[in-house]
Amino acid sequence: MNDAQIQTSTITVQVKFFASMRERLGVDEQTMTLPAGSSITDLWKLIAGEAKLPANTLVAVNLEYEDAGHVVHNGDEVAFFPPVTGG
Amino acid sequence: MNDAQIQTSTITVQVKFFASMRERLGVDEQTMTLPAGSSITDLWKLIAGEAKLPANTLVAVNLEYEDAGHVVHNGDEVAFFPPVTGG
Amino acid sequence: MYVRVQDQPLDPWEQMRQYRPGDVDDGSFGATAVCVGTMRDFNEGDVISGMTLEHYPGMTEKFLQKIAKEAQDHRDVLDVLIVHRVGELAPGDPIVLVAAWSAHRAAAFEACRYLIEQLKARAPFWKKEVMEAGRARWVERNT
Amino acid sequence: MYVRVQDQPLDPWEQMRQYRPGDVDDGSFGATAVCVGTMRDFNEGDVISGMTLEHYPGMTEKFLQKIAKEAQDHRDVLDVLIVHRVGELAPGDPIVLVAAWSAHRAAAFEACRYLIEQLKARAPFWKKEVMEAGRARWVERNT
Repeated sequence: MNDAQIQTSTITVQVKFFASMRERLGVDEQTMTLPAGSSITDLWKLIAGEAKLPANTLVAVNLEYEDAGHVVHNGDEVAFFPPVTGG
Repeated sequence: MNDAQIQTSTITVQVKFFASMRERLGVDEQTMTLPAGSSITDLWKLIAGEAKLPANTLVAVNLEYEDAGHVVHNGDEVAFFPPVTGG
Repeated sequence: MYVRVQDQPLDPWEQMRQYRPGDVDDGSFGATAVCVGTMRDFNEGDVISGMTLEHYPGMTEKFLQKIAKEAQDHRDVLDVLIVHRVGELAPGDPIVLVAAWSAHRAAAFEACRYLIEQLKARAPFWKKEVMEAGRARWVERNT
Repeated sequence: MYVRVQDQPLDPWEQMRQYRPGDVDDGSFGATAVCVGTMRDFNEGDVISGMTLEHYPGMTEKFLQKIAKEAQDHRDVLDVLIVHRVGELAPGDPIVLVAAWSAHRAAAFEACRYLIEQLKARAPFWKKEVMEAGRARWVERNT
């Protein structure tokens, strides 16, 4: 039961960074383990040690835009990036 | 002086017809002589024997749109045509 | 600025590929907006097999030059182009190409829209449609 | 419907010349609206000599597919196309091509405008500009 409890109480997500955020953090992709039930804000705290996401930062989970309060799940791909400038 | 009076009291215009109007009248272009001071409405009366221009008829004088009350001058090119349907 | 009425087939994309916006260097425009009108094979519930496009030589070109100049004089518009077919057309044939170049897409879209709306409302062109069984009629309403 | 992100040079008019609107016969559309975005050689008062366009592989394509489907599901829109460059660009290089086919020009214009506005506001692309003397900066504002 102890093993099962550990398996369900932590999750692993794949985190990606793009453009100026990738350059600032010096990393493009990393695997992170965090408590089940964590939100995007919680994940960001673990990454950057900061309480708040930088202004205008966009977040996508599994290739769809999500808000900072969105809860991540095991196996999710989470991406942080600055405002988009295509077209 | 009589010759001069005749010259100034009548004018000659070149009249063109396009599209359905050309087909209906059976003529594409004709030279017409009419009293000086005549309007487009007067010219139309001379052409068709009708008092009024058919609804929606457009008129151009020297390649610019004009209203039926516009006075024509010697040497003008006057065109009558139906609503335009280009593009 | 380029305005042309032609009885030769119009290949809009080849025309765009070849056209160099006048007095405009390649890096100065951020947006190009284009509209192409194509002959359809149906109109007012009838199958259309062919079309004759008549125009008023002289006045048509003058009118197109006028609206091209109006569009180009608008703030931010760098260049405009209008090419219009006349003569015999078949379904699928391009009828008209209008294009506008600008530093910004809003101005390019607006100029392009202005040109096609003015052209359809006021440029002296007339369509005669040939329907199946050879009947022909002048198009009355231009939508 | 055709959506493509490519690191190869984009020739918008050649692309349009080659594209056959899907499931649409030549005589069924009356209007094609097109917008091309081109790299400019100036931005925010600086001369720009080059650009790198980064994207989010997977998400970018998915987002473009989504807006293409939204535009095409609109009444009267028959087909849409989006092609966007990534990688290294020089001034004058086309960045994006969007196109919409419809029976009527209003729907074609609106679909084209919808696609480019949605793309610019939300599609995950990022521009890094190279200025004279080799300085580089990420574009912050997209107008």
